Amino acid sequence: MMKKRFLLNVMLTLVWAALTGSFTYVNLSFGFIISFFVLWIISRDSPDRRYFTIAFKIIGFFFYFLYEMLKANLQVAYEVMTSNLHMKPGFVKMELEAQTDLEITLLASLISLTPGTLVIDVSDDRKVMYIHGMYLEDRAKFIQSIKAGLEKPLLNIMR
Amino acid sequence: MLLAVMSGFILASIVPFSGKLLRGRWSFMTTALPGALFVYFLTLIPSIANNQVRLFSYQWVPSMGINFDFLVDGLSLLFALMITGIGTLVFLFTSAYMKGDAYLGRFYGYLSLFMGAMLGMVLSDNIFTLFVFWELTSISSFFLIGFNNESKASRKSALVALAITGLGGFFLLAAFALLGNITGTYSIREMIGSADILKAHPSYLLVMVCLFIAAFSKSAQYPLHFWLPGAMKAPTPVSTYLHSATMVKAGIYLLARFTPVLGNVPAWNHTLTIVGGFTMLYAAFHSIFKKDLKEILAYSTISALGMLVFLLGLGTSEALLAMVVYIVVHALYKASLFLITGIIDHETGTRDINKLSGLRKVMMPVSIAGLLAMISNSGIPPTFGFVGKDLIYASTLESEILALSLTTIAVVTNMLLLYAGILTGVKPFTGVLPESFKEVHLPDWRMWLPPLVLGIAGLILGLFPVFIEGGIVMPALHSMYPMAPPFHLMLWHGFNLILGLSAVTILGGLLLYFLFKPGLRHQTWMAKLYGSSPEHIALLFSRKFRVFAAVWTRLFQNGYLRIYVLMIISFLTVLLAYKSFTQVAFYINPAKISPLTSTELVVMFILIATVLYAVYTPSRLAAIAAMGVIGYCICLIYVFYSAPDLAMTQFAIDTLTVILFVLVLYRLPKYINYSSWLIRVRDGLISLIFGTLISILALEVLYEPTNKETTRFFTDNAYTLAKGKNVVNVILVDFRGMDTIVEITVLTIAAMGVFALLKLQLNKYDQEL
Amino acid sequence: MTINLIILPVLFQFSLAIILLFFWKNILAQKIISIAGSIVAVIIAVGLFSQVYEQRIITMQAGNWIAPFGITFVADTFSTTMVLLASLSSLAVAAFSSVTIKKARMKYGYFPSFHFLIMGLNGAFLTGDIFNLYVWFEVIIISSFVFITLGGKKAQIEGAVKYFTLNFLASTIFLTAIAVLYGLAGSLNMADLSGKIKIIENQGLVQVTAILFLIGFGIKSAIFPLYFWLPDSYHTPQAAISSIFAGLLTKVGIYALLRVFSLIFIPDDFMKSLIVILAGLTLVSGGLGALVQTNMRKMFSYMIVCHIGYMIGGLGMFTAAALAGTIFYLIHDIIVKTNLFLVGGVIFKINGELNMKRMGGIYDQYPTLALLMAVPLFSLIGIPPLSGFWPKINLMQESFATSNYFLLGSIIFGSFITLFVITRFWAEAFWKKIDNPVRKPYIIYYDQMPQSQRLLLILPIVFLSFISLYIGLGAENIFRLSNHIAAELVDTSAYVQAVLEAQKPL
Amino acid sequence: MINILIAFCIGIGAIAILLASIGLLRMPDLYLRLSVTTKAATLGVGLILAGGALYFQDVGVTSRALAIIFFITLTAPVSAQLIGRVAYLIKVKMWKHTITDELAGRYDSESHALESDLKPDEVELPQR
Amino acid sequence: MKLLIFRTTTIFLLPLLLLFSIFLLLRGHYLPGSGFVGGIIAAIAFILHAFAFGLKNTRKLLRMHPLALMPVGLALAVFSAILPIFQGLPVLTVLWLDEPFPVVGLIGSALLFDSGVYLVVLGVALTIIFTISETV
Amino acid sequence: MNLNNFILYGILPILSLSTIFVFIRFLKGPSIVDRVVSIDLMVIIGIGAIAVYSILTDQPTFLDIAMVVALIGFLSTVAFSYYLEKRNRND
Amino acid sequence: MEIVLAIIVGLLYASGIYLMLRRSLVKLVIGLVLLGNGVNLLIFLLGGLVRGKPPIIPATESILGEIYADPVPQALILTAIVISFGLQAFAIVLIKRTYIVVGTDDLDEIHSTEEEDDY
Ligand code: NA
Ligand code: NA
Repeated sequence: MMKKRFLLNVMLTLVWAALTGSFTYVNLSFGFIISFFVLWIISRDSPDRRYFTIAFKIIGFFFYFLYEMLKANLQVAYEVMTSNLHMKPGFVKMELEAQTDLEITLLASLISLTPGTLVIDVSDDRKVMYIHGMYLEDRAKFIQSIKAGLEKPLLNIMR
Repeated sequence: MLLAVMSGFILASIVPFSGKLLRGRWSFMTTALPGALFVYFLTLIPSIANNQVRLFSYQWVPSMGINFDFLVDGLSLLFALMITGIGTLVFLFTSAYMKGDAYLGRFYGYLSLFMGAMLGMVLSDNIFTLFVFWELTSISSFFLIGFNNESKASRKSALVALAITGLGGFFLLAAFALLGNITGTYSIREMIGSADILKAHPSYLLVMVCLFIAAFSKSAQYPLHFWLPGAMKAPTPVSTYLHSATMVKAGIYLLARFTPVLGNVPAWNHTLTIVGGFTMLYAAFHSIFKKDLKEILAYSTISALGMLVFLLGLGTSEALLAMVVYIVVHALYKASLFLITGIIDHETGTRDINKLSGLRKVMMPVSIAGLLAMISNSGIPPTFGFVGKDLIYASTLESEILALSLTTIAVVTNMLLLYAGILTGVKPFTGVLPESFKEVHLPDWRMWLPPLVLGIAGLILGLFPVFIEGGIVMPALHSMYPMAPPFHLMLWHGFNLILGLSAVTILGGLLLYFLFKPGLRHQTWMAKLYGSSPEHIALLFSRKFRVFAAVWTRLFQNGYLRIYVLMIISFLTVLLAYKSFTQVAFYINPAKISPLTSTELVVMFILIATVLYAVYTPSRLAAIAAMGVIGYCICLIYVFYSAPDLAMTQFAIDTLTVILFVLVLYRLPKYINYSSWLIRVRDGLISLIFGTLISILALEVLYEPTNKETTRFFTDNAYTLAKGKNVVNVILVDFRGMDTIVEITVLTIAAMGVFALLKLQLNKYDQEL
Repeated sequence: MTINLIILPVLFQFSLAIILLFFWKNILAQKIISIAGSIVAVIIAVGLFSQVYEQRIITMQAGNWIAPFGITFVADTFSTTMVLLASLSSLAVAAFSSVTIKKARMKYGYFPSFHFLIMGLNGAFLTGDIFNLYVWFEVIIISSFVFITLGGKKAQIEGAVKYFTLNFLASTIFLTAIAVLYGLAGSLNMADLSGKIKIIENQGLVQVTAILFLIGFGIKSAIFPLYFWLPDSYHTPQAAISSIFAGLLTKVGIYALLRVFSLIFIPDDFMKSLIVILAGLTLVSGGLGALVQTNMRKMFSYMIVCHIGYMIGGLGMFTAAALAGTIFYLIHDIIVKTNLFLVGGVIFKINGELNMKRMGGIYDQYPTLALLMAVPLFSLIGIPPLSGFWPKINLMQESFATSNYFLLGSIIFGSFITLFVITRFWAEAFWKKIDNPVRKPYIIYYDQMPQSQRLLLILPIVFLSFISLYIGLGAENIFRLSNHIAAELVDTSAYVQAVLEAQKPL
Repeated sequence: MINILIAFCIGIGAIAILLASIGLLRMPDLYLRLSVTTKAATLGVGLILAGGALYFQDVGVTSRALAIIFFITLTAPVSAQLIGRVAYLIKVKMWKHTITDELAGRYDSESHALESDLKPDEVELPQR
Repeated sequence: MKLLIFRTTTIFLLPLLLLFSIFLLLRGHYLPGSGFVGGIIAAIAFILHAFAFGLKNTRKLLRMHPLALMPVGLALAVFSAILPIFQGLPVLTVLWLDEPFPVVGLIGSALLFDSGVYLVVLGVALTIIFTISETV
Repeated sequence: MNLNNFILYGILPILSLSTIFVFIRFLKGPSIVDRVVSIDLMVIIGIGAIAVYSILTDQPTFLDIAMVVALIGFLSTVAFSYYLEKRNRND
Repeated sequence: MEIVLAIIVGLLYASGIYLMLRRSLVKLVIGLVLLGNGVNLLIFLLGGLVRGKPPIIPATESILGEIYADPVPQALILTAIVISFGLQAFAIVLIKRTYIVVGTDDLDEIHSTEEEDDY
């Protein structure tokens, strides 16, 4: 259902572009958004509305992640510019809820992209992930922030 | 005439392949060729006697001016007759002497080759054609001396002989090259016309020396004589033909031939007189101490050759006449003696003078031939030898300077030669026949006839010298000395000083023979003398020279790659520095210096620092990482200066190279600094100087105005004609597509090479073919 | 089509190589294609040669771009002669390879590399563009790297490291020279450069560039203090490979030197005397090196170095006659050196030995074969009237005329050493008899080979021997050719004109 | 107006990069350097590229800029992980104030296989 | 390397890189890029795959020995070089189709040539790297 | 202050400074991994610099190079880590 | 600028040669790589440096304007880069092979080009 809707969306976008006769970025994006809304409106009664929610979720997650990243960046910037003494680095183990290759990979990338954390490896049975963190005063809180801040929203989108 | 000369070569190329046909009973058939040639040359006598000169010209390499210009004059006819005449006898002799030899065909081949070459040499008027034949005589001599190739001594002698005569050959070539250059002609006849120019030329001495070295090496003059005794390792027919009668006279021929061109100059005459005189005395002296028949003959031959050179050196009409006569005399008796030696050796199996005696009882005709040869050798009347000796004394006595000493030398030499003649021609036949030789019998007539013929010829010519006087001797004299006064060869001049000298010679010689028997004491004495002999010195020199060669070779070729690189770079640096400092003024063009942004500056700084880091880092992996950085910086430089394609390619290749390096680094051993600091400083200095020169060169070239015509063409036509907008790419695939197609070929080959290098591992027992 | 005839020797070899690549593991097909192709290549080369020799210089503008801008191919007498010689030697070597090269090596690209190499040679001879020449040089060296390492034995690898490094260095210097040349004159077309170089004001810089070219090509042609790679590596690969190296690789360096120093840089007095001195030292060093070797192949390698001196000497004197001598020697040397190493291969097949002290008996065992092998050996010495003799006349005369007595002496010395070394070799390998020779189990000896294989082993030698006999006995034709080429080198106006004015785009 | 936006993007980007470099220089051990640098730089480059896209305002350029950002965000974490892991494997020194190392002993020294050290029943299977 | 994250990323990167390489090949005549760089990028794509999944799997993916790519590429380049001979033009003269092609633009034998370059470079780079890693 | 000057005197110096810092880390090491990280960062800064240059010179073409660099730059990192994991300890 | 680049070129040559004079095979090959880079930069430098004007004809024009970087040296360098890549790849593999066969990285230990019976 999701794929079908997505294809339909793309087709409508192309139709839009053909109608307007312009294949610029702006026009294509605009066409995509319009057809998305059209689709949303016509399928409000449909039982499966995941396609639409997911889209909003992705957008939401994207901005959330950007915000998190900026925040972390600032923290790190502060860290870089001052003395290093309040860092408490270490390697911790995090049990994974993510299952598929894609999920794990995306999660790992997100964690790594956030400053101050770095995925070192995933165990061969794919059950735990080893992470290097900069601030491990409170291990549980650290794990929790990742689980809640990154893994949950991600799995939310993926599943 | 060409056929006459070439027939030898033709025969030479047929005989070895004739198989059994000519190897067995029919081998004497080969004699037909020299015989026929002899007759042919005899028919030329009348015209030559009338002072006619016959020239036969055949084109060969006209664009070099090298042709078969065969000139028949007195001198060449004399030699041609000698070559073919004695050749006939030797060929005949060989057919019996070498009967049954598995390689007889080969032997005849070399012999005919030699005959052809010798004929060609004496007949050639063109110096280079002459040289060609000259060298061929050396080579055929080489093969003949080494005929018994399984004997180490044979091989060594052949090598020594060829080394000496070959070296002489190259000097001859040099002399001829010079001659041709100075006179502008390759014809000896024409050179006579430029004789005065030549003699005044600053290079005259050089020409002369080169020519002398050639002639002396061939004609075994001191100190280049020692190859000749060694050459006696060859079968007897060879010794007879090449090493006494003909080839060794090639040097004499050369000197005689060039007498009208280069002779009659004090340096010429004196050198020849001194060398010839010394040689004849030296060799004659040595000959009487030898035990081996052939060795005795070898030294007496050298002595006779010395005599000929000596006479050439005197250079007067009489001396030259004496020389001509003595050539004939010597050819006749020496060939005879050699053949006799051959017979003795063949029948008794020994050549040791102390073991041989009384053979007259079993081989009478041979002993007669021996006697005849001996008396001719000794200059006892009425042989032709007597005529010859008379003339020699006449010419020494008439010498302008040192007449007395020259005559004394001649007399002493002749006494010693007489001694040697008796040793070889008479001694084996006299006395008691030992038990062991009882079974010895007279060989085939084909063997004993030739020496006998030669001996008789000597006798006849002595009695009737007129037979050859007008037809051969005088024309020969005239070709050396055009102004020679008429002269009649006579056996009897009446009682005079010359006759007295002859008598003294004969008596003295006989006296010496009967009174002096070399013993052990003399042997050791001679052995001591050997220490200062040219042979010993040459051997010593060649050994030292080989050491020098080894040292020299090691010096440059020491196996250390870095030394090679060092030498090449140093050489290049020196040349570049010399040229740059002497011919190039240093300028920097300020107009061409562009400003820098901070990033560029930083990139370049990093580049420099990384290069230094790569040089000094002790870690191999770090060096490779540094290489990555260097490549990346260069990529950025390409970006800064508008070369996007370059930047892309550089980066892509850089990445690949790093991957490659990293993959290959497994299991390599530790990366240590092996060199001492001194070596590193040396290398560093040279590298820095080289790098600095390149920098300076780059700046200099930058200063020069550049012609942008080609570039303009490309940028103007890239789109309009080649339909592309990326000019670099258009150049690569269109304007200069050839480069690219070749470049991908290079890549392909490299990949193939890598594949083969790593995958193909042969082991030694990989038997398949 | 006639225009493209110029490039045919290149394209044909190229196509051969590509076809051979498709038959990567099929050895029989490779052998047949290679030999048959080489025969065709000879025909092509003869065709091109006769076209040029009888008529005039032919040019082709690759890509149809007018002359100084695109890449020009020029077939003048010199280049077509070289192409012809390369095709003749390569035919012989191809046949010889088909018997002597081990199957394993053939399965790893022997024949493709071979034809790539010949293609590179032909390209280098025919191109009229200096950078393109560089590229062809790279084809040559990379395929020679493949050859020299093929099989990867210890000695081979050790030799290869040196061979590789010094050749790489040479290429780098060559490329540096091109960079400077382009910076100075802004052109890559050699005919065009010929004119442009002359009008450069700063001739000092031009001469500095000339030095770079001299060293770059000098390394490749193995002249005096630059030849080290050669004796350390040429004896390591197989006979067939060594022979193609010996016959052609150093000669392409000589070719390039002759081209560049006649067309672009006219040697000044300093350069002339420098080259002449180097030539003399090359003769001496090569000769001395050969003298002390007992290994047949090493001795032959030093002979190569030694004889380079003759050719370089002619270049150094730079007179028409001296250049003719150089060209004649070049022609002779290509055929004879190729043959020499083939002969070395057969000698090894007979004896199973490389050290001449341990070989012998060929003269008695195989008299006819010995006679055959005498041809290249004695041609090498320059026994007149065999081929090596003729050019020495020119060279000696000219070294006298130009007062280069050191060179004259070196020529005599080099000739003498060659004479001595080769006859000594003859005495050892051919005359000497070896008692109870030890047979090595891993060698297939000559007498164990089937008749057909022996024939393939001998025919190439027969073929090349006939050519060298022709060069010697038919010296007139070769001299005419050499003089013609020398005249082309001395007066390059015809070349320049043919390149720059001949064609408008089609 | 647009220029200010561009300048802002590039400026922030450059500063992010500067911070990353300072971090690389100053951080006490490799893992910390890795943790702070790659990401900051990614952000910085992303911003600069965004500035470029704004500057040119061209389909081609924008798509290229986006592509580059995409590539970098895709590869940067991967290379960081590879390096971090290998650094751990070859025992690159940790900062002396490192407080915990739960990875210790988990790697098989030969095969470099990494165990989770969880018994099967300890893991609660997530609901599908 | 048995790395889940790396492998997963590689699965995404491989087609991306290949696509990009063809893109570079096609546009070379107008903008930076060429068969050469394209070929290297393609090779790097496969090398990356080999790093992630091991050589065997990459071999399987390729289905042919990279050596075989080289003669094909060379043949393509030579073919485009000798094509003009049949029109009586010198070798390597670029021939153009009359009509422009969508997306790529004008198609000439230069593109054929560049494709040959692409294949050769791909073959070469892969042959070298694969051979080395096999013999490690 | 126009954009060009801002880039020339503001951005480029910052990038240069960053590069120098990174380079110092490259030289200091101490481990080879540090050097690899430095290279990785240099590559990324380089991409930024190229992008800035394309604005400065108004040449979008340069972004193509940045694209190539971004795509394959991390390959050497992969290679190094591959090597470091597998090598024998003899460097 | 040109001066700095000229110095860099000289330095690349010098360090390339210096590394070739060392005893380690790996250093030798690194030297070759540096030398190759040096030549390429030399060609680039001598072709003249122009900033920000790549030799690409703008979409709207059919020929290049007056100031642009010289495309010829660029094309030459491209060819040279590719060729030296081929050579370098071969060299790198040669190191490996040398180590496998000879068992050393020390160049001084491979100066005995001994004979082998495989001719
Ligand atoms: Na391109
Ligand atoms: Na290219």
